[in-house]
Amino acid sequence: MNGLVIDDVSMIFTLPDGGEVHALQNVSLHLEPGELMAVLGPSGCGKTTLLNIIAGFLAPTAGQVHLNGRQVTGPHKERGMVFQQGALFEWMTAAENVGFGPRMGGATRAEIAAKVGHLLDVVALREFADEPVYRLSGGMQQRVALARCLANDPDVILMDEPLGALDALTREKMQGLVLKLWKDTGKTIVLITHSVEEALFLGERLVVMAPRPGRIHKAFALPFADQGVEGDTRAIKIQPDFIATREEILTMIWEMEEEIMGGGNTG
Amino acid sequence: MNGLVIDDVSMIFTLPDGGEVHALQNVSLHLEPGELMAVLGPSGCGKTTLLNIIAGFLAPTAGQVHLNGRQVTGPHKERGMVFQQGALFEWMTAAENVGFGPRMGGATRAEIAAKVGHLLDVVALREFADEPVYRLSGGMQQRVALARCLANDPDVILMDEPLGALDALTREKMQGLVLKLWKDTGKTIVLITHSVEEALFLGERLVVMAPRPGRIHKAFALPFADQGVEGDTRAIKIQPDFIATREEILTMIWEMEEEIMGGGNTG
Amino acid sequence: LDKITVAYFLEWPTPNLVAQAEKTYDEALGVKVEWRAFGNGNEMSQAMASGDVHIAYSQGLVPWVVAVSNGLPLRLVGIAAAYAEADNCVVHADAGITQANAAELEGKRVATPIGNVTHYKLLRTLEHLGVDASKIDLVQMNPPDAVVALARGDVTMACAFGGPLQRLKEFGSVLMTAAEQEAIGIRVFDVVSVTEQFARDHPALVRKFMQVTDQANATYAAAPDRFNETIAVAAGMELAAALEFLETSTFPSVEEQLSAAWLGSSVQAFIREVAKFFAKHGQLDRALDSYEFAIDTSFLKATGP
Amino acid sequence: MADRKQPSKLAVWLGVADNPFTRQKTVKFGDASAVNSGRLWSVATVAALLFAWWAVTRWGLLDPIFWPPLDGGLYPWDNPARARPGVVDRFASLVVEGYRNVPLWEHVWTSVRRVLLGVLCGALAGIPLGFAMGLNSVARGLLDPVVEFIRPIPPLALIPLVILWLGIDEAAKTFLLFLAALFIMLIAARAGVSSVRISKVHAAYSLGASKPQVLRYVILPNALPEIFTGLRTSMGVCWGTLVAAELVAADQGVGSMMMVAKNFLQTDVVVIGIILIGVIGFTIEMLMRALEVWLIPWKGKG
Amino acid sequence: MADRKQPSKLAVWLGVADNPFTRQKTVKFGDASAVNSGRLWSVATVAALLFAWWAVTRWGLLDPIFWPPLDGGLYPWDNPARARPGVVDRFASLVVEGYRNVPLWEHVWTSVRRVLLGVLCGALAGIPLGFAMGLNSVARGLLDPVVEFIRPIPPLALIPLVILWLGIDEAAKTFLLFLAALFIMLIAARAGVSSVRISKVHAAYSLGASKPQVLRYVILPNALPEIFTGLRTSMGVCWGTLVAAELVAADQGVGSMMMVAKNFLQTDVVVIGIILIGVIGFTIEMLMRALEVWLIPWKGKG
Ligand SMILES: Nc1ncnc2c1ncn2[C@@H]1O[C@H](COP(=O)(O)OP(=O)(O)OP(=O)(O)O)[C@@H](O)[C@H]1O
Ligand SMILES: Nc1ncnc2c1ncn2[C@@H]1O[C@H](COP(=O)(O)OP(=O)(O)OP(=O)(O)O)[C@@H](O)[C@H]1O
Ligand SMILES: [Mg+2]
Ligand SMILES: [Mg+2]
Repeated sequence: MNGLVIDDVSMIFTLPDGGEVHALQNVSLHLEPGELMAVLGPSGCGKTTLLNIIAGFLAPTAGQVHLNGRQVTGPHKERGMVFQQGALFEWMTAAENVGFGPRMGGATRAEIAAKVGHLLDVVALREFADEPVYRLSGGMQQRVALARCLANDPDVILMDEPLGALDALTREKMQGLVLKLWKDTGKTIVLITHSVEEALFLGERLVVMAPRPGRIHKAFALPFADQGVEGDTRAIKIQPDFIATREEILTMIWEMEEEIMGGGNTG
Repeated sequence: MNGLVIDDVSMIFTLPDGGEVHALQNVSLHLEPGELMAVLGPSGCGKTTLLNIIAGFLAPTAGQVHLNGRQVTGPHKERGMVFQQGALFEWMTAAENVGFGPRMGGATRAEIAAKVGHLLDVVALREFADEPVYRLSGGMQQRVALARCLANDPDVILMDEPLGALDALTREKMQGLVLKLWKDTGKTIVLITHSVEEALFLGERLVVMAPRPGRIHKAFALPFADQGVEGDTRAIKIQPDFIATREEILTMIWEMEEEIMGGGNTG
Repeated sequence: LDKITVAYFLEWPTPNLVAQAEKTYDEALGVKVEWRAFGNGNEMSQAMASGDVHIAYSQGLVPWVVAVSNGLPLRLVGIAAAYAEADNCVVHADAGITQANAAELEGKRVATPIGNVTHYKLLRTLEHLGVDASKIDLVQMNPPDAVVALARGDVTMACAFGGPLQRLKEFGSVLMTAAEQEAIGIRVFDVVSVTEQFARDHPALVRKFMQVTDQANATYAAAPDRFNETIAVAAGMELAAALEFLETSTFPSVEEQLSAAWLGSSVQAFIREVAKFFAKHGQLDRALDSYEFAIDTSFLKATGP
Repeated sequence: MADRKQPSKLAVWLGVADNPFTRQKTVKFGDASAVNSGRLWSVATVAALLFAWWAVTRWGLLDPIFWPPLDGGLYPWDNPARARPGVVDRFASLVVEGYRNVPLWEHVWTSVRRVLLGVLCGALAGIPLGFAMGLNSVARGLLDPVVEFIRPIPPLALIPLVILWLGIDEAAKTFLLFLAALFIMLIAARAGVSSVRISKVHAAYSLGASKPQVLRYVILPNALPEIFTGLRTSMGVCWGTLVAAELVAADQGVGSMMMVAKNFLQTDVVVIGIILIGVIGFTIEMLMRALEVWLIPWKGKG
Repeated sequence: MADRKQPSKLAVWLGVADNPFTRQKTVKFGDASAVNSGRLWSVATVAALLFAWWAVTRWGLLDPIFWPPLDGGLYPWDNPARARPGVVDRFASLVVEGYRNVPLWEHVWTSVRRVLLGVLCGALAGIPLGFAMGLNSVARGLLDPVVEFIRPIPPLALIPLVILWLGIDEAAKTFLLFLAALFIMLIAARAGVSSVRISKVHAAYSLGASKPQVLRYVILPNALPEIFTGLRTSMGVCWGTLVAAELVAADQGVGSMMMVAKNFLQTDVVVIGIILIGVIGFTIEMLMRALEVWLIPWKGKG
């Protein structure tokens, strides 16, 4: 089967005191190549765990993940990652960060330079190529992280709250970039976010997860991502449809939280 | 003159290399007692500087601040602060944190206990009174910070991105709490935020600042805060008015950023 | 004053160790006498400068000279022991160096406690044998360490005193025997020194100390076999090693000490010689013209039998 | 992959089985937290060392001067003059009879007492000075040259002067240990003041606290973790300086015992001393760590 | 409040005027970054100490045995026996003539060389071992008991054994310094591995890096700041251990010079030695700090 297949994955963490945390329970998903799935859910519902399993950093207690028919057993460059922050190599320049994947793969200098130049153009950071990344602003750093991930031309891009540490405005701009890159490259993308708006705006599909045990609560198919590429980002966000879905999901999470976790524990 | 009067305040930081940063230029504002003013603006426009001057932590290079006719020359308990995070005393329990102000003021044990009990009820944390604060979640910590600030019954409450570190949902719940407290206590509040939505939702007045030099770009009078107390938080946020104003301000900031700072520098 | 502190050496078997062990000193002086072990005589000087140590029993002459030349208020009040045989330099057996080819020591490494009698003897011996001392790599080592260094062959020659010297002899032979050294006028003896202030404030205690010491020497001389065991244990040595030291050392009586052979005149002359010698070798900034002011035989004289 | 069987506690402790935390991780190289304890190998190392010690003396492979036999009875060398009591016997005799008429526990206690006293004095002087440097410009100016220039001087270098000034009694030893602890405590306290998040101080002032109250209720508790780390470090450093301090004039203490034993080539006593020093140092460190968890539970949680 | 006049650079340096950073702050007590340097007081302290030194000898208030006169010419005591060359003259003579036929710079260079060699050896052994402990469970198991038990043993305590094993040559001294540096470097390297943010390692693997590549391109550069801190610490500690190491057999080196001078009660040489050790220690520390800023600009910016 082509695409990313998550097949009845469960994950139980054993705590040092012998207790168990059911971080994921019987999660099954199927992403066709080129789909963008947003994952939403309250803190501790297993979003990061799910992503780590797909990336191959964690072995699930039960179930398997397959990508294009091959079982996932560890990290591989076919599955790229974009982390929230702090995953850039601060001892390298922006260009060196972007060129890291090809360099590890044994590409020649010229190949690397060409690829890096192109990708820095894509994320509009050409002029900052030789800056050490720690001198860049948060938004610029995340653009470097995106470019670094793309440099290896992965089949799937996994993003764990990639825009979570940015301020509201920068975040909005970056959403446009992510959308554009998705359309341009046709990658399969799994995007985890805390922001309902972001999930709605970016996701082609939206999965809402619930905690204890971590599981899929509800899944939506969304129309907004397709519009985003052409129109202005903000134009979409004020559509009545967008607002209605946003409200529906917010209410759902809100209620889910209150029901499952009780008011006091989550505020 | 009653209320908080910010009179032609300028702030110039001298850098170690002799350069100068005009963090604030001729900022004048007047808040009547009981007003809630939200301050919005891109990173580095002097929001925190302004708040620090009102709080009395910084002396402005020019201009003065008066509260109820008395000039501000240093911190005082008439002006309470709520910081983004990490300003709680982690070596104390929630109750001890809340009781800190009265205790410093020499209140008796019984007085402190009564006040703390009441305030913990207000922020719905009674049962966590004896927990050390580092065991509480981010949202609960901010509620403790609010209660601690209220314990001294200040005339003005200054908040510097008080909800900035919370996740989207917790944040939304906290917005309701802030609004409720404002209505119940009738305090003058200055609230700094990065989130346009939050500024619109909470602010009775909204000031948008622009950077380099830090200055007031535009001021609005808003209707939403008044509605928020009765209705559901989310009900307001989907009003067409709300959405329209939100868009207006977002566009304004977006353009301001692009015009002043250039695209590359801020993404 | 409820306690006085006396500095002494371990592995230095003197007859008065019996008195030390049997607390004769404490009884006679009427105060608690605390004995503290030191590594070399210079450390005794430093401790006396601070006022913590009142009496140094068996301080080497050279450390005493160094101290007095540098202005430390120490007073020589008696002679503790003469022990030419118990202080010497041993050449490693593999080096093949004897007096005849002693010049081969130049460029080699030699261990000695610097600023001690041993050091003085070494320099005098080398001078006598026509060796240029400045061409020798002289390293400061206290006797126990020197044993290890020679045993391992890290040094070609090691100089030491007391118990460690006997262990040194396991690994080589002496460069020059004690008799040969005495023949060229090298004397080796330890003194009893006290701080000036102690001598001034508590002359009676000093006198009694000298008295007990003299008695201990006399008692031992009368029947050495009775005490050898006690002394060896107190010194922390094997009986045989202690015996060797005791048999080859002399512990002059009060009368002998006051005679011309010792404090009558010859010690004073020898002291000046030592001081000049070290000054010439640049170890002392200057030798005093006279050391008489620091020698006080009044306590000995007051020690009636 | 679906293996839900739990490894036994022993296997996890020994590090032969993955612990609950690490077992699900596929990427272990580079993830220090996923590396097992490997304690089986520790046990093996210790056992092998002990066996080697026993073996070299059993078969006379090592001159006892260089390393003492574990058991003298196992030591039938042809040269009886070089036979030694063996570390085990010697240890027994040290416990029962003592060394140089002083019981072993008294040597140990003397040393520990000196270290505790030195650290205590260092803390009593260093913490207020460090606070003063962090809070006041005059104090900072006055103390800066002292701290910057005297600190790099190792206490051992001061021994000649310290003997001249303070003699050979406890005062000299305590002074050396005090010096070793002083600068560590001073710098720790100063760092403690600097580490206060300024928003905490601002919050306190805004809540009406006075300067002494800010010092007492904000700066002091906030600096406690750093101060405690300082205490832990100075315990370690003082324990290291102890041997130097006890060089001064050998009387009592583990260091003195070793120095005297060295002079008599009693390698067995030296080795016992080294092991004692290692064990006590290790114990102190463990006690301090436990104390820290107990006293300052909020450490690193601000 | 509206005073825009800039204080002079000198005034700011001296700490008598607020610097650009602190001048606008109203809350200074509790804000360590707002405390001025107070350097005027430092200058005053140093001047006062020098004056006191000059004065006590000028008016004969202190016995030169306890503290040497600054200038012998200023020292007309009634007892000419106690006249001394003075530290200044002595220093000149040490520079020109040397001590015990060895020029002063050679003593200094010998000591510095020993420290550098010790630290180098410690780093060469400690860094790979520390990495191994952070990356591999067998290495961790094998080395853990060694690290935990041998580390608390001060090098000085090992001197008797080291002399037995390695003699009194450079090998013994280097070994002592090596030991002092080894554990610091090992722990620093291990901490360096542990400090790698796991997301960096994950990112590297996801980008197709192999284990050696992760080690080379991620773990090593990420551990560099910690390793450098380790180097800085071990320089300091080795400098402190140097005097102990040069005790072994005093021939050359600042520590040896002091030990010999001590035997001749040449307090002036001892004091010069102490000052030299302080100055060199301070210089090394400053050089290392500068080097760190230059070599690892990204420190603390991950
Ligand atoms: N290594 C681990 N050992 C034990 N429990 C773990 C481990 N990793 C995660 N958990 C638990 O698994 C659950 C899911 O964690 P996860 O990090 O996947 O949540 P999340 O949805 O990413 O939360 P957040 O939104 O806060 O990032 C949580 O209860 C967490 O405490
Ligand atoms: N102590 C200081 N010294 C020098 N410059 C300063 C200082 N504090 C602030 N600035 C500068 O003043 C300007 C305003 O800073 P301020 O922190 O008030 O911005 P802000 O609006 O709070 O930004 P943010 O949204 O990122 O918190 C910035 O350019 C900043 O670099
Ligand atoms: Mg997560
Ligand atoms: Mg700010």
